[in-house]
Amino acid sequence: MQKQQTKPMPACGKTKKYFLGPVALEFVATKTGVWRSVRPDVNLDVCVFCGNCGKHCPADIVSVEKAKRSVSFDWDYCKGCGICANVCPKQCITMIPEEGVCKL
Amino acid sequence: MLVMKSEARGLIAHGVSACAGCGLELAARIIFDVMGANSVVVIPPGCAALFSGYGRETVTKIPGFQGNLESTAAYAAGIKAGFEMQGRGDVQVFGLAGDGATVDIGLQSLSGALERRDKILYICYDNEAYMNTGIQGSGSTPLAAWTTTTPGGKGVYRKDMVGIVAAHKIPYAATASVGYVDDLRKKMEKAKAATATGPAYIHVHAPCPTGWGSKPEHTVEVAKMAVQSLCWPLYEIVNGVEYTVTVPVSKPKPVTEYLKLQKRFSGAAASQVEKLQAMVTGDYEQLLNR
Amino acid sequence: MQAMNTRVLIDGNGAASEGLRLAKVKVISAYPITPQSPISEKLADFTVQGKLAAKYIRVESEHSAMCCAIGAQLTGVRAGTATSSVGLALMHEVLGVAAGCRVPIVMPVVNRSLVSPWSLWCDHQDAMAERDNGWMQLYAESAQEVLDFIFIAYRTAEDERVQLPAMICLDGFFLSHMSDVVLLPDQATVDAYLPPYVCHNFHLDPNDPMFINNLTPTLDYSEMRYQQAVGFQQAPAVLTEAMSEFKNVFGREYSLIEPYRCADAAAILVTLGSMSGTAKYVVDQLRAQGKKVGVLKITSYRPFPVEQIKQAVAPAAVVGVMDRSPGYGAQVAPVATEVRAALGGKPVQGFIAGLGGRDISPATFTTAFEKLLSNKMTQAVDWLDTRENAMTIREVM
Amino acid sequence: MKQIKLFGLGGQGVVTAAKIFAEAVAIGEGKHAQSIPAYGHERRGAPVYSDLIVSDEPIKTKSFVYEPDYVVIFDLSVIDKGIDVMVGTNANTVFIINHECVLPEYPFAKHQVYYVGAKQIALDTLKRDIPNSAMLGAMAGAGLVGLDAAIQAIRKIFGKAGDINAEAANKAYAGLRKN
Repeated sequence: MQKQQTKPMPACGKTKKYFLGPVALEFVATKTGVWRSVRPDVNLDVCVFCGNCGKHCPADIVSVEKAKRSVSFDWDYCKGCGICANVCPKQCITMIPEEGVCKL
Repeated sequence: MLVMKSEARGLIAHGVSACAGCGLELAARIIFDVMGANSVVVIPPGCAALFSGYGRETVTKIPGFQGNLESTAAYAAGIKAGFEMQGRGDVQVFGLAGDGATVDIGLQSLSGALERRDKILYICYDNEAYMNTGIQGSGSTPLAAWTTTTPGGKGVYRKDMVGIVAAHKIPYAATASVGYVDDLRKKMEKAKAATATGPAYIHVHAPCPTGWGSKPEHTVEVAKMAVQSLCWPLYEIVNGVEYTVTVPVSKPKPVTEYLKLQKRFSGAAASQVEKLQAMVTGDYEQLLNR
Repeated sequence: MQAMNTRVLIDGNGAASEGLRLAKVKVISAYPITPQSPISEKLADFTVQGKLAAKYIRVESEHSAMCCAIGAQLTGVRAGTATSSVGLALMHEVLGVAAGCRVPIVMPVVNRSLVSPWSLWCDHQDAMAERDNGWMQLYAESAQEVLDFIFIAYRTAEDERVQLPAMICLDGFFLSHMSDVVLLPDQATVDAYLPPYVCHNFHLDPNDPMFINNLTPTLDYSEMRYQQAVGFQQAPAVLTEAMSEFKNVFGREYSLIEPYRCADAAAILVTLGSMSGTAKYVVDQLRAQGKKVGVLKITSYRPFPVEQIKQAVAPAAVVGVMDRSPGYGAQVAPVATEVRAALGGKPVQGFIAGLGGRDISPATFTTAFEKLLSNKMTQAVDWLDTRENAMTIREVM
Repeated sequence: MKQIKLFGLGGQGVVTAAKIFAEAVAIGEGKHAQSIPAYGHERRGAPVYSDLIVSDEPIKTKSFVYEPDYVVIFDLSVIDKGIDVMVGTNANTVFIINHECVLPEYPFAKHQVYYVGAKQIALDTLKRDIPNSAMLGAMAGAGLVGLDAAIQAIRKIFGKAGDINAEAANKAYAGLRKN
């Protein structure tokens, strides 16, 4: 039978502290981008950089920079829900199939 | 100390395991943003427990406690008292609970905290059923809506939760919606300020594509339509008496415009829809006259 | 250093309130229930009179009382509450949260029966229903013990080796409302024995964020339950240390069990709580008649002191256990079950008495001792002082 | 060790009297005392009782009193209300009653009985029919506790009303008679 520890053991050289019971001590994002089957595609010719897409993104992964005329998405986390496309006043965002999905 | 294994520009990680198009996730980012880092959140089981995290991992940067379904307000009250007694009354304590955990099982402890004027902010995110356990009907499920426990459509009208809260005459109470995020943000700021004198309550309408049978991309649209069809009027109540409609609707859309965006109403009989229309119209008139 | 005592006449509820006051709880969340209500009232008086610097949260249920206490204590202060009977039962769910999150709350529990039938009076069913919920349980015999056990329990519960919540069980009315002489120590002595609360485990603090009590994977669950079991394994030694230190400071001696005239006893009866006093009184009477009997009072029911019990009852040929709860469907009632398990093959007679406020009178104890001495042991549990017409007390006309 | 049973009606201060008595013995005289109230659905006018044990030694028992050495009756109407005040008594049990005389039909008439019109004393001094402080005076007169200790405890517990209650106790002490 496996020998059970009855005490938290200090690690070699330095004293470590251990909590007992349920607690989360790491801040970690899940790579929800892998859920995506469609992705937003912005027509920058039409875009007025109002930021409405970013304001309504549930994952807060849209970056709109008017000065640089850029709209970017963090593909690690974009779930491809399509809210950005739907709230766009200029309707300049199109949801296009993910290539990976099309290949299947 | 929390080990930061991911980066995020707000207080919530960008990758949260909420469904695509989740109204709660959108609301939560605004809520946490307004509350700021000097806060503690209490979250009961439910969809918001996705923000508590799993095992050693969490997706929130502020300290939090996952309580029990029926006692979010009581945990928050105790936490607030603990800080107050240590001269740290500036720490904001807020609860983030679903409709089931609020209007059903959590009503008693919420009422107690409101009556005692505990200086906490309670936010109910309302997706109108027990979504996390698989779409069972709650006291907040609207008339005629399908859920797994109202398979023929819910036969009775929902609870007027904000009315119940207002009856406690707390400093600030409001309805809000992810369809009107600026309105939500303003109300959050007012609510946070109100906790200097007593409890504040915000009831956020948060569409659930999974449970409502709406398209994920329609979440904001559905939420807006709920407001425009008078199914979810946006207003605030100061001290239980001063009512203000924050998003007035002068030309309401028929409820059918709202219902047709969601599969959960597809089986609703014409008579039920009529009944719903009459109810929401009547309620809105009453609201305007307050 | 010796305590400066004030000799006062207070009841068990009064002693419990004084204990929480002297332990300087910072947040109180209490809900009244017979026979605990005087504790809720007294603590409210203390805060209003300025005798205790605490925030009093007038909660709307026992469930909320425990939730508030857990929340407050997680921020780093001692939180006080107390309950009884169905109130404890209502707390059941969140008692497990306090235990699992290792929040060392110390709570007086005024023992009262459970429903149904409704009864306002004493027995141990309420606490016994919580015996496996991860709380330590100390049973007091007198108002003095109620007070002293609160300090001892805090010392043990908050010890880094233990970190478990504790109930101080006091019998409803027999202790809670019985006025008795209590030596009330001064604050400085209590402070010396019981320093301010230091949280050794996780906590709520915006300066050190962490998320407490989130969903735990199967991979970690057993391990966290094992951690609690280790806390209980270490508790007897820590309790004993706390009691020994208590004797140095306060002069009163306690241990996990208290054998009374057991050394040469032919028959020993195991007891819990206030009944132990009456049992000792009867032992004195029977000893005067030349009958070799003794009483073994269990002070710490959780952790259950197996080895000490074994040693204490070794001299006796027969052992009985007086349970104040029924233990349905089991061979014998809860305390007897565990004493049997502890003693291996030794014959142990289970007795049940004192339910729903029925006094366990000297006559009842005499009957129990006579049965043990006559060696008429039955495998079945023996319901003492129960009317013979038990099955026909509500006749339908 | 002396075991005492107190009988009376709800509202007469029986439980309070037991506490004051215990205070007088335990704190005033430095002995040991325990008061054990029996709680239930008490209502004004319903029979109530309380048990007391006093001793020079620490008291072990935590039970009710079954074989009283003294029975104190705050109101004889408890007998009419079906209370058997003779339960557990023996020939040596002493009675202390709130009445001006001992009538031969009383079940305890053959026992040693101390008696005093505590009701009238209460009405005269307190202007209310609450005989508990007077009965405490009677218990002191019967030798269960010193009068000084009883008066001290009465003043402590009654606070503002200490003077008139002490007066009631003194009157009963002085007026106590024995059959």
